[in-house]
Amino acid sequence: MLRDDGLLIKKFDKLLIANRGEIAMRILRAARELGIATVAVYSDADRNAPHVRFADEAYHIGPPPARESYLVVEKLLDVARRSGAEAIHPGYGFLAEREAFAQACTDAGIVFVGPPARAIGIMGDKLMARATVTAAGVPVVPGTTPGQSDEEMRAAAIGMGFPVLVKAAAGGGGKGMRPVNRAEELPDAFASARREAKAAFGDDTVYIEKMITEARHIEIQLLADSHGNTIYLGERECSLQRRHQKLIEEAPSFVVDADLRRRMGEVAVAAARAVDYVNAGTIEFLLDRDKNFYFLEMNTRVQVEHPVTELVTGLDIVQEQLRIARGRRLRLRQEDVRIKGWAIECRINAEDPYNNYLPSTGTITASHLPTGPGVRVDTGVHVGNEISPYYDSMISKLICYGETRGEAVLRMRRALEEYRILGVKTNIPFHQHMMDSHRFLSGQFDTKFVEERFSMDDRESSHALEAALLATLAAHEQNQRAAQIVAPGARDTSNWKWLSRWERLRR
Amino acid sequence: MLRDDGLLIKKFDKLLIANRGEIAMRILRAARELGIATVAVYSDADRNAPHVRFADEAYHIGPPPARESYLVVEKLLDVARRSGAEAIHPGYGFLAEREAFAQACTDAGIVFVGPPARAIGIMGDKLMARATVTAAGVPVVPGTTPGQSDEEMRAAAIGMGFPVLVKAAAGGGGKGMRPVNRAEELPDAFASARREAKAAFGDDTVYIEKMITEARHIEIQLLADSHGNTIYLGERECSLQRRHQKLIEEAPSFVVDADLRRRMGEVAVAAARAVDYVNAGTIEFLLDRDKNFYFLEMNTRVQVEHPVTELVTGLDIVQEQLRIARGRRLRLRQEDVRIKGWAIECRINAEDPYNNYLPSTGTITASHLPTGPGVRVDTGVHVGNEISPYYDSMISKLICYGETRGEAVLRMRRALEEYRILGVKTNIPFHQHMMDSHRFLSGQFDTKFVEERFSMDDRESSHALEAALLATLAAHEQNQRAAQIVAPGARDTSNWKWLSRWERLRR
Amino acid sequence: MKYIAIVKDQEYTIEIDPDKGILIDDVPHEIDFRRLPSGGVTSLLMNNRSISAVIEEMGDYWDVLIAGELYAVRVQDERAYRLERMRSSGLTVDGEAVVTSPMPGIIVAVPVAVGDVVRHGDKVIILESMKMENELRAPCDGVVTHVFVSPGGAVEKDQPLVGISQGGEDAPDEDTAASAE
Amino acid sequence: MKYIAIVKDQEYTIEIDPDKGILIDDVPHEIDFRRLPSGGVTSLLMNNRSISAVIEEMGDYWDVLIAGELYAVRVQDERAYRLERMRSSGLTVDGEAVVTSPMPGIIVAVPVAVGDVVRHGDKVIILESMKMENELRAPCDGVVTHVFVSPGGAVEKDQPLVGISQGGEDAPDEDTAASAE
Repeated sequence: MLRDDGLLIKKFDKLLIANRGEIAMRILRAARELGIATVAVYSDADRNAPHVRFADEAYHIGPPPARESYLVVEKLLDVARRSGAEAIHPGYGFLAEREAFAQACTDAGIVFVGPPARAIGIMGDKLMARATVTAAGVPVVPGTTPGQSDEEMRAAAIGMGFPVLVKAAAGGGGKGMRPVNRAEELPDAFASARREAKAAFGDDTVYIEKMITEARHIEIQLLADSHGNTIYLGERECSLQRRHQKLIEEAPSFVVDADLRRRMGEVAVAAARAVDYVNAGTIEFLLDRDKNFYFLEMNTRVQVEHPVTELVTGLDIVQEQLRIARGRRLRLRQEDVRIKGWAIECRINAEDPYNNYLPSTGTITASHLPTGPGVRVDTGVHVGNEISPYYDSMISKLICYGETRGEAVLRMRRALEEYRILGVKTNIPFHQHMMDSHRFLSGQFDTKFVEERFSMDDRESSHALEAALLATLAAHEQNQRAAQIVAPGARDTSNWKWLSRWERLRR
Repeated sequence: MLRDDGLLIKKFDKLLIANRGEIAMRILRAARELGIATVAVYSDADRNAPHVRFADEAYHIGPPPARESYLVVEKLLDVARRSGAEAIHPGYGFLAEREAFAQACTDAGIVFVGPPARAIGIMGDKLMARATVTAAGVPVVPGTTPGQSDEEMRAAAIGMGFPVLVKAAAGGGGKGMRPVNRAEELPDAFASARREAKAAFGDDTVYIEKMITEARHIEIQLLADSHGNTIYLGERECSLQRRHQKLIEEAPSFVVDADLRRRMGEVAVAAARAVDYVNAGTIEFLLDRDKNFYFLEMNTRVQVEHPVTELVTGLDIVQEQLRIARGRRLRLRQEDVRIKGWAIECRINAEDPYNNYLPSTGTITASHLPTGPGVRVDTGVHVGNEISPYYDSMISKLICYGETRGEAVLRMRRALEEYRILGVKTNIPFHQHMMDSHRFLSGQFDTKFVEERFSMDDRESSHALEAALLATLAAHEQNQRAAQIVAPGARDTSNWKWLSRWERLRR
Repeated sequence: MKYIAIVKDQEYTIEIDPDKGILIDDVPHEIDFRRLPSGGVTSLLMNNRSISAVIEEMGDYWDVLIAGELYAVRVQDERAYRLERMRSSGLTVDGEAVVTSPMPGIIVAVPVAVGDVVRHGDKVIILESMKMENELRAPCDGVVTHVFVSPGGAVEKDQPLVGISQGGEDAPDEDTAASAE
Repeated sequence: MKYIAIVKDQEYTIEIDPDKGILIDDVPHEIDFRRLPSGGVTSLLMNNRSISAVIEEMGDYWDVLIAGELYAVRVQDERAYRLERMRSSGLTVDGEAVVTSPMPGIIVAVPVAVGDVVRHGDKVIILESMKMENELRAPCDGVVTHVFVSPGGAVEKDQPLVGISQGGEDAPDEDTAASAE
């Protein structure tokens, strides 16, 4: 069925996944569980990646840089044609929020697993999105309207009072966003935001928004089918960010009660309806100290942090996306949605929390995932895979469920301890330190907490002695082995014998 | 607090886990999540096992045979004393249902994480258990009473009509149990059941029970605190067994509706109350075609299959065990228990489903666990660990959750495909074949289904061609490498170059 | 290079040639094969179909694990294959099948004796291991020629337990065997 | 054999002796150390305390991962350790700290020039990699002596970017440095 707004809805049995990493794995699993055949694509950097091995078919689409592979619309449509894929799931990032790509799919007769191109277009332009949802009665953060000059924006900023944010109209994920505390800082902020926006989105339009201080980032997950039904699946608390990159998300939020959840949910549904939204989407809000909430933006795709909502609702959001794209009606009505328990997600990134969170590249030489009750790991990286500079630094998502928030935190601590990755530095110690932090445990944090009031410096290294001993034993073992090559007769000093001697001594 | 029935209840901060394998890991994780320090024990065969590495402390308790290590009460109490552990969790198997062990713990001032010794004693003797629960109004399968001669049992069997079961009074897990179809088979059945019972439990008392045909094995999970509160957490469907070993369990059951669940639950609570039960326990029932149910036995410990109940109730049963042993009240009342979604567990055993399910021993050389949404793996075996003849053949438990039974099955199929174990043969193909079976999908099975109406012979080997090709490529690679040792000059024929030549050809 | 790969009674002829590429039963295929650095994991793209497998050498055959199923594959180059066929053609008549212990354990019972006629699938040994009694069955029709163990004895993995003379297609019938007792 | 192990500025003397056993800072410990066959996983029992770690050799140091924390440990035998201490005692005054690229990427900006006085923690390079701008900071107080790169340039991992002369305890003050421009 081709709708008036250009969205093609029809049953399909073969799906192309236009992405890589953990989200490609996530979609592959959902498709497999629905009995849908899968087609993966890969750049030269990803030939050995799990998503290639896990798919039913895999096609090479070019060199490592995304703009020569994962971002090339023609290549993806060509693979769809060659493989017979009838639908494309874009995941997040890459082409997920490109209006032109969604339209190109429709034009090629391929189901785009996502909203109508028009909805992407409106919500992708922050200024147009503000205007549209405002008209639907959704509260927005005070800010400037499109097409204003630097001087006009400066005047507006002074009018609304500092601090303000310079934001890219096409932005997302914190890119092209700059906080500004004084009027004098505006020119620099305009320049750097435009540079980043141009590089990231090919569009350097910026605007100004009032900065809400001590704000929490709360978002509402939506599902909308093609039959006019839109429901909300409760909120996610995503305030723990660094440089506008979310690090830890949870559901529900410590500060959202049933009444606020309902009000935010209904406003979110109204915002989605304003663009005739279909499929999964998320409305991001800022929540201030007084529990006022403001529309920030809509993400017209699946979110990285969707699993926390899955764990507390029992739903599978990616399967829902595929069902919706196939034209199915939602099975749930709003009153059937129940939030049960608590879920927390830690994004495991290849970066060094002890050294300014610098990204860490390299080959994963060991990876042992935590398992057992209440633990879920979504990963797209296995042993032998490389964390390269071409793509983002996320290795996996560790998600824990508990009956209560406290139990989810304790389980996360346990799982972080169990998780072992070698080959790159990871931010696991950051997450461990956060799980130990009183502010986090008591739910007292806002979007500035990580950057302004959280430090790794006070983290104690409790196992330095053991580390010293282990390295020494390993070095000694190596020495012994080397010595034996020189003197092959001295067999009885071999490592294992030497160890069993200690065993004999201590028994 | 020392209760009248000999059960010691008090808060403890250090726990000894008197077990190994996946259940030791399960208990270690629960204890860690509650902030309780952990002490592991290990035989010579288990020095490298995960439970040793995962515990805070680990103590050696002897050679591999369980009767010289995991079953030696004095050694365990000695480790508790040396380590300062204030409580012992027995897991399942080994000492879990030994009345004398529970009593010895209490006598040593150590909390036994389980029921009072007296309850173990009564329920552990099948004949006494039958008498006790019958007095409490619980329906039981017709059978003989204690102390009857072979001749009396023979007469009783003829009276109740064949088929009957010869069962060991001290039995469990199908050991010492023999189905008998004709009176002439009785002497052999008595002899072999006694031999097995003697070897397994040191007690060769047997009795006879009417065999309920076309029966399902349905069990009710109970939690009872030390304050007199007992609740049921719904049922588990455990009919898929082979030689009385459960292979696949699910919650809820296809054939149990809300009314039957409530009736079975209430009867189960009555059975537990009849022995003043405390802690987690399970009442096993046979359910016949007409939905009549009969008490089979009570397992006075945590069950292998407890995770399926955890997934549909959101509770952590092992944490509840520890909380109860520490004297806490149950947080839930019966009306708070809600069953949501569906969970299935497949026991992954080291055995060959294509060769009469013969156990397979060896060292695990590769293990890649399935992950992602709705998948849980409880395992106590890692790469490098040995599946030895000393202990049972279970490698892990794979548990999948879905909104519906169908979704849980599809997810299980996906997870079984993802799961890769090498070094021993596993029954994964058995589970895959079951997940594909129409009888299983439509819920039409009883306790005889696996043995009598399920065959691996009709399973298609869909990837024979690919297997042939892969083995040939690997063999060729090896040949090429060997050839290079002879002729070190021929560098350009190296494996990877040779492969990239194909890549060039095909691009 | 030409190989014969045998898996579950199915034979494939696989040719790996620097010029012609890879041919399976004379049909060319686009193949991209990668070994990953962990535990024998490989990735095969075959005309863009993706197969993920774990491969392990097991002496004279290869274990290949694909989507949960384990395939035991024998690979021989063409010459070795022809040689073996020639050799084995003379062996079937008086070959002896030996039932070996699949794991360490204790012999519980030996329900057969030398001279017994057995049918494919008959119990020949009951072995206790991993806390379970396991029945080992005759791999073919034939006559028991050797019983190497007795009840109560401990056995190692791969230890011979019972020998059975294979009747081939001309299995001795019950009467003949009975008269031999 | 006596070793010196250094981790996070802490030194441990560890003696491994066939007769005396293992002594850490002269205190004997009961040690049972095992390597498992997968990916550097080890198990240490130290007076029955259980430590699970992954160990990997990184050239001149060892990475040891325990309970989520990564420890970089330098291990030297006693003789090598004494030798290095003697050698390094003459090096501190005119040593140059070189800021290298921690990963491949593109230089976005170089906010310092040769001759600039920098303080520990000042931004010296902005590098784009993994779709993020990353700030590289001065590892010490000092004066910029070299700038090896310019904005827009691509750099490899470990490529030198900026050299800083370390002032040691006598860092040049702002005035001196300013007059040098």
